[in-house]
Amino acid sequence: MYTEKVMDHFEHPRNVGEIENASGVGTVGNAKCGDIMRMYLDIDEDGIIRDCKFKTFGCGAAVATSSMATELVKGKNVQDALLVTNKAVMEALDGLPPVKVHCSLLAEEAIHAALWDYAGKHGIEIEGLVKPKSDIHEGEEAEEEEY
Amino acid sequence: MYTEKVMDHFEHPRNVGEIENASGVGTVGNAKCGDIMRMYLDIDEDGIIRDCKFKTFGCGAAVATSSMATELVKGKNVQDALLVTNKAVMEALDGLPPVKVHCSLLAEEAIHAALWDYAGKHGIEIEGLVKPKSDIHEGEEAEEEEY
Amino acid sequence: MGKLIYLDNAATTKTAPEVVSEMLPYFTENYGNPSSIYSIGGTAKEAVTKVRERIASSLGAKNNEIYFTGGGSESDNWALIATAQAYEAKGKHIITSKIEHHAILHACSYLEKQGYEITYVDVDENGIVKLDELERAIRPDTVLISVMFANNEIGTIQPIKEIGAIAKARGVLFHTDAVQAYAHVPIDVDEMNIDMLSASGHKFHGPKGIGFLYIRTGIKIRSFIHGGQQERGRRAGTENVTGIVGMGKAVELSFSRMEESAAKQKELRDYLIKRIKEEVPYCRLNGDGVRRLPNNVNYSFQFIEGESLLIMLDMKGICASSGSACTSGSLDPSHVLLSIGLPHEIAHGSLRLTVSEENTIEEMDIVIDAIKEIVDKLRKMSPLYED
Amino acid sequence: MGKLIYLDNAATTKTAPEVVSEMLPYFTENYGNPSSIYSIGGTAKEAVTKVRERIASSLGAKNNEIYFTGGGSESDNWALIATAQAYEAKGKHIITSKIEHHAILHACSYLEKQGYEITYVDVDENGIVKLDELERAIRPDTVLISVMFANNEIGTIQPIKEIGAIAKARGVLFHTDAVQAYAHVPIDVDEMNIDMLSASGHKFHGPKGIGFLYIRTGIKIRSFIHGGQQERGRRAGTENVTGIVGMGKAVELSFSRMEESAAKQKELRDYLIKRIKEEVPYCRLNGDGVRRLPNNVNYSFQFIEGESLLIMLDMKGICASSGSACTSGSLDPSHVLLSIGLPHEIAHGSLRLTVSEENTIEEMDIVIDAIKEIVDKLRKMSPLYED
Ligand SMILES: Cc1ncc(COP(=O)(O)O)c(C=O)c1O
Ligand SMILES: Cc1ncc(COP(=O)(O)O)c(C=O)c1O
Ligand code: FES
Ligand code: FES
Repeated sequence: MYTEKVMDHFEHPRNVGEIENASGVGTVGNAKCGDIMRMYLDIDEDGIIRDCKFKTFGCGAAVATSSMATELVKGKNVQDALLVTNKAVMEALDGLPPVKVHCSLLAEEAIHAALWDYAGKHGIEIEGLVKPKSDIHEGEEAEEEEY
Repeated sequence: MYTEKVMDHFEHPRNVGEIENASGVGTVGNAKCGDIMRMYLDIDEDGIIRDCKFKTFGCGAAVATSSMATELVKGKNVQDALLVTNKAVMEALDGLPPVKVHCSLLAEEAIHAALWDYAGKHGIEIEGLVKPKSDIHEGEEAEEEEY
Repeated sequence: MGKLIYLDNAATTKTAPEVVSEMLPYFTENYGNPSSIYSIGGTAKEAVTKVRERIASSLGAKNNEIYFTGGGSESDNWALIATAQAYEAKGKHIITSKIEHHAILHACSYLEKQGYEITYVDVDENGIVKLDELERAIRPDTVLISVMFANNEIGTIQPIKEIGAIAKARGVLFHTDAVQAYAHVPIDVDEMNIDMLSASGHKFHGPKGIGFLYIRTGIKIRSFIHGGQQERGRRAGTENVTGIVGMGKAVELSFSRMEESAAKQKELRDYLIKRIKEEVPYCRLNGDGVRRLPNNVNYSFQFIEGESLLIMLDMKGICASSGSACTSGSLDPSHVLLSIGLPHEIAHGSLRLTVSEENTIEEMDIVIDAIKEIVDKLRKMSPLYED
Repeated sequence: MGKLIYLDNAATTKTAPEVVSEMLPYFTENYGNPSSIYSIGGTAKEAVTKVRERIASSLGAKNNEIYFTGGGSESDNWALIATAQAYEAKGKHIITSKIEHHAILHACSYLEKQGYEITYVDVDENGIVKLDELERAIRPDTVLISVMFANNEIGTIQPIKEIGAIAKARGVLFHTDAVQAYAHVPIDVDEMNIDMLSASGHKFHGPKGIGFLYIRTGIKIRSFIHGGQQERGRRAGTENVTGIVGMGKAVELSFSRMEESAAKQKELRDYLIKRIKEEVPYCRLNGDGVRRLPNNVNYSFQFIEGESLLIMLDMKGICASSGSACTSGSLDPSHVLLSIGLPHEIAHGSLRLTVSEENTIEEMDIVIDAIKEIVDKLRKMSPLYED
C-alpha cells in the first residue's frame, strides 16, 4: 500500500532522536488516536535550521512523513520551512494512500509547533505561522458513514 | 431427482392409449396447471378390470404414476381398485420427491373418476367411492411463502 | 459425463479452464486477506483492484463505481432495497416490469410489505417493455426504475437507452439487471444513462457465487450487507478473491472475443429457430425475432408439458431448460411467458435452449432430431392432442 | 512468496490443497445448475446435499436447518435483520455484546435506524460476557440474543451453553456468530441451545465467499436475499457449488483431525504466550488465559503503534494482524480492546498472532526474536517511551 520511498523512510528513518536544548520543540497528535509526533529544531542565529530530529508514535506513514519532513526542513531558514507543507512531504514520498493523508498533516503541524515554540522563546514573528492546534484531530470532521 | 422405477415408467410408459367404448373414462387435472390425466377402463361382467389405458399431459412423475396406476389396477375388481391409492402408486415407484406428490394424487383421482363413470353408466354403487373432484387442484391450499 | 450437449447457458455456464487456472494461485499461495497489511494480502488486493478496473472499463465506468457481491441476486436485492431506503424521503414508489427475474420481483414484494409501492409495467407480445406505459407510471414520488437489460427466458433485449433517457429526463434513478446481458452484448453506462447495473460471474464462464453491482458516483449508497470496511465500507465480508479473480479473467475473455462469439452463437441460434419452425408443427417462437440475445432460443410446443420434454432430452444427453432454472422447484408456469400473452397450457410446454460458442451445428442437428422425436412421442401420449 | 510465516489465520486461512482438488471438477465438468433437471445439474445438487448433511451432522443439526450463504457477514446480517423483522410483532428489542464483530454491530446500527432497540452487554477484563447483566437486559419485548461463540481479536470463548440456557428459559431466540469457532472447537446446537449459528468457509481452510447459517426448525424465517427457490426459497441465487463443495471438504478435514489440530495449535500458542511474557517488557496478554481459541495470541505492547509493528514484521516475512483485519482501513483502535478496559494508547499497540497446525516451533522462535527486535526499535523511536 505504501510507495518505495515511504517504505525506505519507514525502514530507515532519518533523524530519529532528540536534540538537547533544542531551539524549538513541538509535539502534536494524540495518543488516544494512535499518533504522536515530536519535532526538535536546532536553529542558528541566522534563522537557519541546522538540525532537526523527531520521535514518533504512529503508523508507517507517520514515521515516514516525520523522517521526510526532517530531511526537507534541514538547511532551510525558518521562513522557508513553512513551505514544507504536508503536500510537499507527500510529494517527496511519491504519495500516500488517501486514508493516510492525515499522517502527513501531522508532520506539517509538528514543524509548525516547533517553529511556534522557537518563535515564542525568541520573541520572533514568523510570517504566516499561526498557532498550531494542540491536537491535530480537533478540527477534523468525522466522515459521514451510512450503514 | 426421480427413482429408477419412475424413470423406467416414464421412459417406457405402460398402457398408453385409448380404449374404444371403454366401460369407464375419467379425466382429471387442469391444463392451466400443466397436468391432465385421462384413464380408460375396460371392465368385464364380474367387475374385473380387464384393461386400462391412459393419456397424460404432465410432468415426468405424472406420466410415471399414470403408467404404474394402470399396471396396478389391471386384473383387480372394481372394489379392490380403490385400494390403488396415491400412496400405493408412490410406493410401487419407490417414492416421489415431495413436490411431486400431487402428481400421484392425480393418478388416484383419475382411477376414481373412471370408476365413477363406470358405476354411473351401469347403475352400480362401489363402496367407498365418492364423486371425484373435477379439478384436482381445487382442494389444495397454497403453501405459505414468506419473502 | 460422456458426450453431453449443453444448451442451458442462461442457467449457468462452464467455468472456462483459463479462468480456473487464473484462480488457482489465490487459493493456496496468495491467499492473504486483501484488507491486511502484509505482502500476500497486498498481492490479493492488487488482483482485486485490477479486476475492478477491468470491469469498470468494460462498462465505461469508474473503478470506484464497481462493488463486488455474492452474485446477481444479491446485486439486485442491494440495488432495490438499499436504494429504496436511501431515497425514502423523496418517495416510496418504484417502477419495474412484469418480466423481471425473481430476484427483482421478490425484492419488490419485500418492499411492498415494507410500505413501498411498486408499478409493474406491461410488455408487448415480444416481451418489450411498453415505453409509453413506463413513462406514464412515473410520479413525483418515483425514486427508481428497474428494468432488466435482457430477459433470461425469452432473450428479449429491452430498449435500455430509451428507458435511461426517460429516467434521466424525469430525475428518476435507473437500475438494470444485466445478468444475462453483461459480457454478452456491449453496454456503456453513460451512453445508456444507467445508474446501477447488476451482473453475475457464472453467466459468462466465470465462477458461481460472485457478481458485482455498478453504482454511479453521486448516488446515495446504503449498505445491504453491513460489517467490515470492504468495498469502501459498502459491502462487508472478506473479499472472495478467487471468485473476483476468476470473474475478472472471464470478463477479459468475453470482451476480447465478444463479436466473434456473438456471431457464432447467432448462427447456431438462427439455425435452431429456422429448423424447428419448419419441422415441428404447432410450435411458437417466444421473444423478439431481432432484439434478442445471441444465445437464446425459446419455443412453445402445444399439447405437451415442459418437464417431460426436458427429461427425455436429458436421456439423450441434451441439457436444456423450461422456463427459468431459478424457479424450477416451482410448478407454476413462467410469469414471463404469461406476460407475453401465452395461455397457461402453452406456457407449460416451453423449451429454452441457450447456446455457447462452444456448441456446433452438428450438435444442433442432433438436438433438432431429438426434439422432433420427443415432441411426437409426448403428443401421442397427450389427452390434449387431436382431441 | 519465499519463506513466509503466516500467523493471521483468524483473518483468513490458506485453502487446503485437498479442498481445491475437490472443487476442480465442479468448475469445468459438473458445472450444471443444481436447480436444473438434467444429470449434470443432478451431480451438482447431490454434492450440495452431501455437504449440507456433513455440516448438519457436525453440529448435531438436521439437514434442512443448514442454509448456504456468501460468507460470515451475510449470515450475521441475515440472522439479525430478517429475524428482527419476522418477530416484530413480539417486540423490537435485541441483546448483543460490546465485542461482537462489525458484521453484527453494524447490522445492529442498521436496525437501530429502523426503530429497533439494541442493548450492548458489557464484558469483563478477559472479554467474557457478563451473564447477570445479560439476564437483566431481557425484557418482554426482547426477541433475540446474539453473542459470538469466540472473539476474533482476543480469542475469548463465551459461555455459550449458559447463554443458551438463559435464552431458552426466557423464551428468547439465541444466535451465535461462530465464524471463529466453527470447525475449530466442538459445537452442539442442541446441547448449547443455539437457535441460529453463522460460519464462514475461509476461516477453516475452505474457500472465501461461502458460509452458512444454521436455523433451528420452527423459527420463523424471512429471506434476506429474495429471488429464486434455492435453499428452499430462503436464500436466492444460483448455488455457489464449488464454494459449497470446497467448504464441505474443509469441514471434513477439520472435524476428522480437530483434536490433534487443536492440541498442536495450543502448543504453539502457549509457547508464544510464555516467551513473549517473559522476554518483552511492558506487554499485556489480552483475552482469557483458559477460555481461549487454540490458535489465538493477542498482546499489547506499550508505547508503540500496531501498524508500524506489522509492517516491520512483514518486512521479515511474518504475516500478523493488529485488531481485526476486517476493520483495517479504519484507524480507530479496536472496540474489543477498549471494551476489555484497555486505554486507547495501549489498544493501538496490539498484535494478534493466530496460528494454524501447519506452523512450527522453529517459526515461533523466529517470530519472537523479530518481535523483540522490532518492539525495541519502535520504542526507541517513540515519544511516549521513557518520557
Ligand atoms: C467473528 C467474525 N464474524 C464475522 C466475520 C465475517 O466473515 P466474512 O468475512 O467471511 O464475511 C468474521 C471474519 O471476518 C469474524 O471473525
Ligand atoms: C436476469 C437474471 N437476474 C438475476 C439472476 C440471479 O443471478 P444469480 O443466480 O447469480 O444470483 C439471474 C440468474 O439466475 C438472471 O438470469
Ligand atoms: S498516524 Fe494516524 S494513521 Fe498514520
Ligand atoms: S403433474 Fe403437476 S407437476 Fe407433476
